[in-house]
Amino acid sequence: MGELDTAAVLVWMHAATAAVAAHEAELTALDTAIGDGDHGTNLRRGFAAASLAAEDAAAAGTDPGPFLIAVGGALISSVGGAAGPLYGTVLRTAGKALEGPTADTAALAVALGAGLDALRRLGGAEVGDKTMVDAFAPAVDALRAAGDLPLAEAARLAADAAEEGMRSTTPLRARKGRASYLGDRSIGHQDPGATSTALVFRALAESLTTTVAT
Amino acid sequence: MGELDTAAVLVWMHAATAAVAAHEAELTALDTAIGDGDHGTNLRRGFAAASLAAEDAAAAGTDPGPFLIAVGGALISSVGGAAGPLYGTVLRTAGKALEGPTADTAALAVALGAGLDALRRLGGAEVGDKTMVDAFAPAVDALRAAGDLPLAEAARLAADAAEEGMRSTTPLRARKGRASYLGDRSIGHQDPGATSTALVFRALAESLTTTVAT
Amino acid sequence: MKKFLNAPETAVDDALAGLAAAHPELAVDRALRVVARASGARPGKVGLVSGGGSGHEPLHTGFVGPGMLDAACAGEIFSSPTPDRILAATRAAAAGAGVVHIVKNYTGDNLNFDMAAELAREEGIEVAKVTVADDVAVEDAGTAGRRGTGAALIVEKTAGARAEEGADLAAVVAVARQAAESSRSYAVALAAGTVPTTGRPSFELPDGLVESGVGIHGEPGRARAPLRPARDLAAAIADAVLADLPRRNEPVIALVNGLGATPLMELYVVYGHVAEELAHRGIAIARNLVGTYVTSLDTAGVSLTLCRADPALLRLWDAPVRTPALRWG
Amino acid sequence: MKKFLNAPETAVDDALAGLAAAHPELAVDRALRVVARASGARPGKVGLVSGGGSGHEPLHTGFVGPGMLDAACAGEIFSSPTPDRILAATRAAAAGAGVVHIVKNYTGDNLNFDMAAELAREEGIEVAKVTVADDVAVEDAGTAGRRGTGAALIVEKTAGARAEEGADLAAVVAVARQAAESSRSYAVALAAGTVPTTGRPSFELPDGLVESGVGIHGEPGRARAPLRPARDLAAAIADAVLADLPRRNEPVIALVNGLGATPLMELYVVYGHVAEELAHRGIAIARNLVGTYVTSLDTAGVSLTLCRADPALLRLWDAPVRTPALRWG
Ligand SMILES: Nc1ncnc2c1ncn2[C@@H]1O[C@H](COP(=O)(O)OP(=O)(O)O)[C@@H](O)[C@H]1O
Ligand SMILES: Nc1ncnc2c1ncn2[C@@H]1O[C@H](COP(=O)(O)OP(=O)(O)O)[C@@H](O)[C@H]1O
Ligand SMILES: [Mg+2]
Ligand SMILES: [Mg+2]
Ligand SMILES: [Mg+2]
Ligand SMILES: [Mg+2]
Repeated sequence: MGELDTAAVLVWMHAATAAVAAHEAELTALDTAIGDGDHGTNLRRGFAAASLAAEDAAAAGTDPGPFLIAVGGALISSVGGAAGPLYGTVLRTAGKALEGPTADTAALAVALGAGLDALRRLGGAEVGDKTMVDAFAPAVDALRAAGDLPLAEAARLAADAAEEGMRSTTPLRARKGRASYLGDRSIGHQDPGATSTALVFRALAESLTTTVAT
Repeated sequence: MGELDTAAVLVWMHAATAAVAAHEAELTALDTAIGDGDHGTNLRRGFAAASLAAEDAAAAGTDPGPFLIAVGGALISSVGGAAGPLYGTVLRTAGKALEGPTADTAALAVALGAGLDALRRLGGAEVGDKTMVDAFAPAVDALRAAGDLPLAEAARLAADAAEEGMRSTTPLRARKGRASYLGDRSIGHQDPGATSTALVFRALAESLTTTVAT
Repeated sequence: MKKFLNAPETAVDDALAGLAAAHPELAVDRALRVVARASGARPGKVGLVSGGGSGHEPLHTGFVGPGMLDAACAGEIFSSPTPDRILAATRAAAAGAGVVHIVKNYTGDNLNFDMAAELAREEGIEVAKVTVADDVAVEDAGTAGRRGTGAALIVEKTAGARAEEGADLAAVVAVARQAAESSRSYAVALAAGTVPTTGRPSFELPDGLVESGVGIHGEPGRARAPLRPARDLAAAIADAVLADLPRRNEPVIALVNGLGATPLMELYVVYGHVAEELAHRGIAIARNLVGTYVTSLDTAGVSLTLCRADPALLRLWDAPVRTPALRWG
Repeated sequence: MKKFLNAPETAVDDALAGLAAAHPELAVDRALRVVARASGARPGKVGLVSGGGSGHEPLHTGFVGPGMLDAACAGEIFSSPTPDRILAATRAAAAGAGVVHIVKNYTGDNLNFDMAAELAREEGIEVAKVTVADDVAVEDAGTAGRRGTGAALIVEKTAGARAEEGADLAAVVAVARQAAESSRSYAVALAAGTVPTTGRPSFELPDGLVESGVGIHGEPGRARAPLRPARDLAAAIADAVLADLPRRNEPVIALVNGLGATPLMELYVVYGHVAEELAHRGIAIARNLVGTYVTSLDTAGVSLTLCRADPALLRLWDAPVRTPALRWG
């Protein structure tokens, strides 16, 4: 049963960066429909900076906890908009909850659970408000439920749950973030932040398949 | 051999007003191509005002000379742009050259010849510069050459000459007026002012056919 | 897309370079995208800082100068600047008497400004936040709340004047809050602007339709409506603003504002009808401003902001101001 | 066509109504379309009058006020006003010391202003004419001559300041001529504006092309060229202006001007590159103005005007001005 070490987190961050860059146009198109058309650009820029911070942290032999804190900080100081502080705070809070050189499924569930709590506190959004919380919360639930499964498998379940949560945003009426300005006209569009959250969880699952021996 | 009296000039002005209004879009389209797209609007507005002034003058029993002076003044104070002062000055000058209650072909040729001279002085344009002079000058020449023909027939020849002059502007490179800004790009477009001048001469010819007994 | 830019990615930096070249009275930190007064912070004066996504020029960078902001911070187009940059602007404005953050109410702006305020406080700078939330086109309950738009100008102008005359932090905040709470706005667009990185208009608006209740980030509006004569549009806009304007017996400051690509001729047409409309309802316009101040890239559109103003606020509105985009007195 | 108007025919009048409502310091004669200072002509001061077709706002009506024009006269869109109206503006500006007509060089404007001057002289008003002909995009020999564009602002500002300080007619004319003769302009457009009565853009410009050397009446330009980065366009524009700018060893006043639908962000991008370009050539920019001042309806475009300015002209440029569209000092 593999554990998440700094090398694995680095691969995850690179995978997330690549995924966000590959889906930049799609994220921006979703944000153009119900927001201001910058989510893809914001995240591509932010994850590129976060990747650099991640490499520095990895090179310095940092443990996963402080590593995520550094990466979260890089996101905060390079994304801008709503997504920067939200994603950055999630990773910083998760990092603070991680101790030691590795984390198993249960530890990751606890850390990302803490991140989710911080996200909900900071943004005030709950499940059903058509935000990244709609993808994040089910993913954390899945991780928690998979507490004794191997990490890679648990991450796959989490990614599946995040994607399902992402798709669940389409029929919703937005109550938080920029899409809330549209009222009923936000219905029928998938939330960009939930979409990028699903990408990040899928990146975790895929990176673990390659990096974590089972 | 008919002569031009005040009633006939009034019919001419109404005919010119109608012709300009009917061709407003065409005149404006020509002016859009090589000018600023207002020649049709300018002339429709101006001739509408000139028609009112003409009715007043006719009602007051004014002779053709002072009648044309009044109409020219109305054009000057209602057209704006280049065409207003030019057309207005032509009519005012022509009016000053007309004496008595009627004018025959020769008298009209003299009057419009004086108008043409004033037009050339005021605008500085000569034949070939791609302006209304290109239609006006041949029309006056035709009137002069027809000095002993009946007025209606002479006017038809003048209108034919004006239209030929109008068409002759197409291959020219503009040297005066707004079209001159285009340099070589003015080539291939018919001059709007020459076009409206041809309309005014055709209106004269057609109004004389109906009003002047031969 | 056709714009006078070098590349979508360099638009903000290139515009700041031009601003710096044109205005030696401003200190432009091009790395941090912070614009401050070149004269520095005046010791003992309350500092005023605003900022937000770019694409709204002259807001906020064009409002830095005596009588208005001390520093402004420019984010990417339509994206709030990050906390470190807002912190830098806050430092530039801090002169011992505290700093006011004037924040347009968007999730991103709130979060980034709040984080910056936290960092500034850790450095011993007292920071107070005033939120601008004037756009009546959006709901105000259980959501992100009303958007901040044109009222930012009125808040920055009046609070800036109060700070300039030496008032303390609480007094400056009080004026800023009064102006913010007394202001409401509504905007309509004839054509959406184009975010350079996407290269296409934020929304497509068929001929003959207007987008009613648009935001300043290309957010689509409340509804699409047929294009009507300016008189009717102005009346509808005034209706929308007035429906939610505080009902005090005070005259208003009226701002008729172009969204970026609307000629002044049209803005004056709209202003004329707004003035008629308010006259019919017995509301006096004590001051007006007609022009292009709070924009949304090259959006063809117009917004109306009304602010109920007592004599104190009017006095501050009239006070001298010397900035690139607003100067009088 | 989408505009905030009631009808194409009422656009000019409705905009003047809005101007009148917004600016009680102006006396707007809506029948004659003459805008004058409400305070009336100051006895003994030389009067400054300009005007021309509408669609160039804020030029000229927005430049009426202390330190600039005494009266402006608005024609139909893109059509010079008629002599009787120019005469009315001339009367409004006449205060015993003569009146200067500042006329942009177009056949129609020249003819109508000349006729008005003639009528004014018959009434005993001394009238001098200063022609503004700054647009280097057009030939200057054997034709209608160079068009008058952005330099009108500089002429009106400097001559207005000279008149305000009590100079006599000859001295005001001398300043106006100096400013006019020292100025050159060039404009490029990304998209043509739409004359309301025609309802369609004055010319169609395919994607990826700019119209180089456009006028301010939707006149097509010298040539079509591929859209290039702002840096290259700015260099080409500066080249065009400098090729014909008087070669005196004086710094310049630089005006980077939007043609009506160009956002300020883009104007600053262009200004930054113009400033670089002039620095490379060792030409100092003593003063600058970046904004939307001399427009062509909703044309997306930019013009550059450079004016060689000696210390005397710079002093007049700096002098206080209080008009709707230009105020400082
Ligand atoms: N209050 C909030 N809580 C949680 N997520 C939010 C909140 N507001 C916005 N978001 C998320 O942020 C996404 C938009 O991010 P982005 O486009 O980068 O920021 P901005 O809205 O500032 O342009 C939304 O799709 C949504 O998922
Ligand atoms: N100097 C001139 N002499 C004679 N005719 C001229 C001159 N300048 C312009 N015109 C005529 O005026 C016409 C344009 O008139 P109009 O569009 O009403 O005025 P503007 O050019 O002021 O918009 C041209 O087509 C041309 O025939
Ligand atoms: Mg966004
Ligand atoms: Mg014309
Ligand atoms: Mg954004
Ligand atoms: Mg014209």
